[in-house]
Order: sequence, then structure tokens, then C-alpha cells
Amino acid sequence: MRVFTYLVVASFVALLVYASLGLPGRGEVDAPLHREESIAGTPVAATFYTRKAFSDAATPNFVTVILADYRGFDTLGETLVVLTAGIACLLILGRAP
Amino acid sequence: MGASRSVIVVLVSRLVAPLIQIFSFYVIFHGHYSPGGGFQGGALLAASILLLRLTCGREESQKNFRSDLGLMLGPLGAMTFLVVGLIMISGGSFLDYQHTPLLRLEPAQMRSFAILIVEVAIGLAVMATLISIFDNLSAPSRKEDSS
Amino acid sequence: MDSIHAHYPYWVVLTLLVIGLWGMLLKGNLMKKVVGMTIFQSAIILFFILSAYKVGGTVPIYDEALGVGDPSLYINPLPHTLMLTAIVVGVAIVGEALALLIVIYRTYGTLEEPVLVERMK
Amino acid sequence: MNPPHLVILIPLIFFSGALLIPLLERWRHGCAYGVAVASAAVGALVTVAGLVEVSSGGTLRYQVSGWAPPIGIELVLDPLSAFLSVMLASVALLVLVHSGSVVRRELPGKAMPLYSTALLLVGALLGITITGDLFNLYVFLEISSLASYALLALGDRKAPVSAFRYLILGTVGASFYLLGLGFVFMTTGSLNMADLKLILSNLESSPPLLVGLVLITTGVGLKMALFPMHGWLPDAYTYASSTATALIAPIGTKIAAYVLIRIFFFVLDPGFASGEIPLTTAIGYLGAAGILWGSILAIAQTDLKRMLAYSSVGQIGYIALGIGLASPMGFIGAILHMVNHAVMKGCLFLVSANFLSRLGHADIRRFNDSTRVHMPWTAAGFTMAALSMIGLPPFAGFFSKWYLILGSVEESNWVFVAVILISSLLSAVYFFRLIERIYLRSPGRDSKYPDEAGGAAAPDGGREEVSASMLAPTLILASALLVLGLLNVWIVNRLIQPMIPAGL
Repeated sequence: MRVFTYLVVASFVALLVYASLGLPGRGEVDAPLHREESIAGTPVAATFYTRKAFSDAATPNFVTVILADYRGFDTLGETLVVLTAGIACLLILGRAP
Repeated sequence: MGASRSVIVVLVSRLVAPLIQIFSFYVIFHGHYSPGGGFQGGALLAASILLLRLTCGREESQKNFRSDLGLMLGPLGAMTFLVVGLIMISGGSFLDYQHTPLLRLEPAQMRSFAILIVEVAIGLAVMATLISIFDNLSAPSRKEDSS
Repeated sequence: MDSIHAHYPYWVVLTLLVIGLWGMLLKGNLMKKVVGMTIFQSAIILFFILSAYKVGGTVPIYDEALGVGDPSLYINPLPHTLMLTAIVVGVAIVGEALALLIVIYRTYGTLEEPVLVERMK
Repeated sequence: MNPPHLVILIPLIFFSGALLIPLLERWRHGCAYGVAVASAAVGALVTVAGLVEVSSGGTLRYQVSGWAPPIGIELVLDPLSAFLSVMLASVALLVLVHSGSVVRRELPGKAMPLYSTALLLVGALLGITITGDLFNLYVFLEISSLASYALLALGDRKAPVSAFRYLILGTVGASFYLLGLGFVFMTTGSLNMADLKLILSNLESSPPLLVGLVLITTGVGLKMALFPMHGWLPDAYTYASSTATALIAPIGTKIAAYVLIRIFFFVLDPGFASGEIPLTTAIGYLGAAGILWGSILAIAQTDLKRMLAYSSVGQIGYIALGIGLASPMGFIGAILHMVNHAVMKGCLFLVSANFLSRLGHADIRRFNDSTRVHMPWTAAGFTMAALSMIGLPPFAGFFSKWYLILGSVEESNWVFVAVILISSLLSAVYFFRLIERIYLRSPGRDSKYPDEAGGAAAPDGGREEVSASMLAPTLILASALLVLGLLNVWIVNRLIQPMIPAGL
């Protein structure tokens, strides 16, 4: 079992070193993530946010706009994650009256 | 959990807690203009209460925030978020702030305003839930109670 | 050499990932597993944040002097938003893990896995 | 803008129920069960309405926040997700109805957090089925995992330890998914599934992309308890309370399998995952190994719940095998088996909960025909589900295996055919062992446990069947197996054929 775990960790390292060499370098400005348009011609979300967030929501902090508006559903889920943890702690530790 | 025996610790934390709370309101409400927002502010609010819980003791700090409020304000905050989303359904889709009813502003302003409400709701939910988690984690077990 | 210069941050993250994975899978103490888990999650958060960086970019907050004509002046805001979520998830999981550990400790009086397995029989 | 708000209501009904429970409980103690059942019932109705809408009007796409897909988050109710959401919501509803008296007996005083967590779990699983965004999927995956760790931690003394192991492995799985998503995100710049499909069909494969996919597959595989990563499952299911197991076992792991199907056949081009690196094939063989392993270990168990848990490992293997075939037949088999197994396992775990609540044990060695005399309906429900698990027509379980075998023959993969046939024999062994005890063995023949089970449970010697609220869900699930089996042609033609992705 222990050997198996060593094997898992070792293959994890090998995979990730192999993969990281293909990633865009640190700070590269035209990484796929930062482009205007994806390879298929659809708009890349992140650039859209940078361009439009201020005019769309009159809020300078782009991160806030993405968090609460563009991807508001994620944030609802996020709030529910915290709440789930809260209720779960009560469920696990709570005392029967 | 007992209170700290040192007067200095108690006094300083009583002094610092309101300051943390003011700062956390700043973080929540200034989240439109600088790094910050509901989660960060809510965590800070929770920290101020947890500081009192740690230094003044569990019973004493109930005056500041009752333990049973935790699991009421948490769902209430999340519910506010949900309801804010749902009232937009009348005009557009869920969470589409530009269709806020009863509010006649230009769409961008409306979004900005709704984002603020949502951030406050998140702050409330996060604060209450984090305190509730801490209270549950630090509650004495039945065995320790009886002994 | 250039490739190393551009990619070494990933290897720093990878090191953290391995430390975290090691802690989770191979440590005998349950609390250390939780610590490993936290390191693992933080490393993933760093990985995403790393992807947001652009050379010459500034914080993603609207600046009148810069305008929004050239998005490359701001670093990418999307990974930051995603990781805000991931951080919250991490906090929630640690909270729940600690709750479980408290119950385990109350029941068995230990967090060492070999001892625990012994006492569970 | 987009009128069918049905789509967003599906998870929201469950979430608002979960939020209302702590608030209402303060106002009126003891209403948690009612609120949970009511919101699950409304939610189930909405999913049915969604299925009707989708099968007549085509896929529903809902833009949350009103932003078009690559910008905002999109929810997609296509034939596949509509069908699965109906399955999920109705099984959850029945288990919740059943849970009332179990919770009162097994977990007194914990009704409020338990039902709230259960609704969060179901809502999050529904969110996973209908979301069209990979990061949104991660958020829901975490809600559902957090809820299931907590639910599985309740039970006997060993439950917290097994739940903690599940938490560690589950977090590794979810983190692998997130890490893999990071690689995919960095090479494509998109998180939306439909957008990713467009991008990936233009992008030539690169190491980060492939490694990202491998990581995602491993992570989801852990959540799904795919063969070498199933270690957390048997303990977690055995030691947890009956309600938690009955809720999580039928639907939890299926949803992870659904995520794999979604990614392999809908986000990637169907040929991609089998061509570049043989990911689907690998999953198929792991599934086959899991089928054998789970079935063999199930035979060795003496506790009913533990036996069912091991058989779950095997049954997940069937779904993985269907994914591995990567053909229309395999796809139909996998989807059909997902639904059938959810109903079968739901029924079997409810039966084990009934036995536990009336006999006080679920030890296979202590069952005998007094069990049948005292609990005839529960025994009948068990028999129907067991026959379906073995794969006897006209029960539903037969048809999914039939499609899987057809698919394997079509691909002339004889290993898979052999595995399915052998495992059917093995499951016959472990289920007939119980059926034989319940129907044929008289109490006196067991010298080791003399008449203890029947005698303790029913001193007056009469029937001692469980209450109607527990019996009805069990029997509804059992008869659903018959209905699913008899209507199987209609289901495959009307519901499953339209969801087969183009190019498979």
C-alpha cells in the first residue's frame, strides 16, 4: 500500500513537470487566457471583463464586478459552501438537547 | 472555555474589537473601489467577535454576539442573496441586476447598487457562519460538561 | 535557460503540491493530514494566481490614467475571482475536518492513525 | 429574456428549503422533516416539468445574470441532464419521505441540521447536472462533498473516522479536478463547456491539456469510487446512519460518473479521449476490474450494508465500462444503468434501514424465514431489487446489462462480455444467499443464532412490518424497477436516443 502511494506521488511529479513545460511562461502577455479572442473566435471572458466591467457596472474593482455580477451564481454557491460547512459542523458536533 | 486572566489582554482586545469592526465595514463597503468585499469583510467581522470569545471567555462574550444567532443570520444572509437574485426574474434572468424592480437608475448604476446589497448579504452570511463554526468547534463536549 | 526562467514558478508550486500530497497520503497523524490538505489547496490557488500575471500589468482596478483600451495593462481578474471561491471552499473544508477530528479525539483519545486503527477494533 | 425559469428553479428550490429549515425551526420546532419533504416534492415536480419541456421543445439554455455564455454562467437542461435530474430528485424525495422515523430513532435531536444538509446535498448534485460551466461545477461539487462528509459522519462510533478518510480522499479528488481545470483553463482561456468544445476542436492537443484531462479524470474517478480509488466507500457507507447511506449511495457516485460522461462526450469530441491518450479505454478496464473486485468482496461480507457497499463498487464499474466502450450502445447502457442502479440501490438501502429499525441488525447470518413472516412487504421489495441487481428480466437491471453486453459485442471486446456475465453470476451468489435465508430457511436450522431475530422483534408472533411512511417509498422504488424494465424500449427510444452526442 505504501509503495503504491509512493508511486502515485512520483507519477504525479512526472506528469506535472512534463505538463508545466508546455504552459505559457510566467507573465506572458499573449497567453490564451489573456487574448481578445479564443482560437475558435469566441470572446475570451477575462479580456471582456477588463474592458467592460467598469462601464457595465460603474464599479472600478473588476474582481468585485465579476464576483457579484458576471459570475454571481458561483458566488451564491460560494456562500452556500460556507453555510454548508456551518450546518455540517453543527450536525457533526451539535449536542442532542 | 475560560477568559484570559490578564487584564491587559482583555482590555486591549475590547479596545481593538470595535476598530476591527469599523475596518471590516470599510472593507465591505469599499469593495467597489479597492480590494475587499463581502467575504473578506465578513471574515474580519467574525474575527472581531472571535477575539472577544478568546479573551473574554465564552459566556461573557455572548453579550456581543449570541451563539444561537450564528445559524440564524447565516441562512438569512444567504437567503437575502437568493431573494435579490429571484426578484430579478420578473424582468430578466436570475441575478440580472439591471432588471431590479422599483429602482429607476441607469443600468450600470443599478448593477453597482445591487452588487453592494449582495456584498452586504455575503458579509452577514460569512460572519455569522464563521462564528457558528467556531462556537461549535470550541463547545465543550458532554463529558467535559459533567465532570 | 529562457524556458527555465519562464517556468520555474510552476516548479515552486509543484514542490508545494508534492509536500501537500505527501502530508495527506503518508503522514500518520490525522492533524498533519489536514495541514497537508491546506498546503495542497494553497498551492493550487498559487497556480491559478500565477496564470493571472502579465508582465507590466497592474492590479485589476480601473485607473483613469490607464483607461480600459489596452487590457494588457491590467493583470487578469478572472483567476483572482475564481480563487476567492477556492479559498472559501478551503476554509469550509478545514472547518469541517477539524469538527471531525474533534469527534474522533473525543471517541478514541488519539489522532495517531496506527493507534486509532488499534483502538477501532 | 429567457422565459423558462424552470432551469434555475431546480437547484434553487432545494437551496431555499435548506436555508428555510434553520430559520423556521426556530419559530416552530420539529418542522424540518415537513419542509424538507415539501421542497423535495416541489423540486421533483419541477424536474419532471423540465423533462417534459425538454423532450418536446429541445434543450433549454439559461443565462444566469443575463450574460451570454463565455462571459456569464450558463445552465443547460438538455435531454441527458433533464433525465438525470428527474431520477435524482425523485430518488431523493422518496428517501427523504422514508427518513422521518429513521432519523427520530437513529439521530434524535439532529433533524434540523440533517435535513438542511440533505437538501443542500441534493440541490448541489442537481446543480452539477445542469450547469454548463466547469468552475461552477467545482463549486457545486464542493457543496455536495461537504454535505456528504457530514452526513456520513453520523452513525456508529467508527463513522467519523471513515468520514474523515473520505474527506481527505474527496478533497484530493476535488483538488485534482481543480488543478486539471487550471491546466485546461490556461491552455484554452475558457470555462464554459460549449465554448470549450469549440476551442478544443480547433486546438491541437498539447501536454498541459492532456495532463489536465488526466488530472480531471483522476479527481472525478476518486469521487466516483472507480476501482483502485474506491477505498473510502465501503467503510463510509457501512458505518453511517441508514438515512445518510440511502441518500448518498444511490445518487452521490452516479453524479461523478455523469461528470465524466459530460466531459468525455460533450466537452471533448467523442473521439478525442479515446484517440490521443486512451482515457476512456482505461476507465472501461478499471471499471471491469472494479466489477469483479466489488462482486467478489461482496460475497465475503456478512453485514447487509457492507455487502451493498461493495456491490456499489461493482455497479459503478458497469457505468465506467459503458463509458469505456465509447459507443452509442455503451452510452445507452451507462445512462440506463445509472438510473437503474440509483433505483435499485436506493431500494436496497431502504430495505436494510427497514431491517435495522425492526430487527435491530442487518447481519446476513441471522436472517431466516421469520423475517419474511414478520416483514413480508419489505422482503418482497428486497427480492425485487435483488433480482434486478442480478439482472433477471423483466426487471430494469437486465436491460442495462443487455445494452452493455450488446455494446461490448459490437466492439468485439470479449473481455467485457465475460466480465459482465461472470459478475452477474457472482451477484446471483451473494443475493440468492440472502433470498434463500429469507424464504426457505426455518429459524431452527440455525443452531448458532436460535430464533433470536424473529423472537426479539415480534413477541406476539404476528406481523411486525414497518410504518407506512417507510414501506411506501421502499415499495415505490421496487415497483419502479418493474416499470423501468417494462417501459425500457420507450425510455431508450424517447429519452436516451436524443441525448447521444453527435459523433459518438
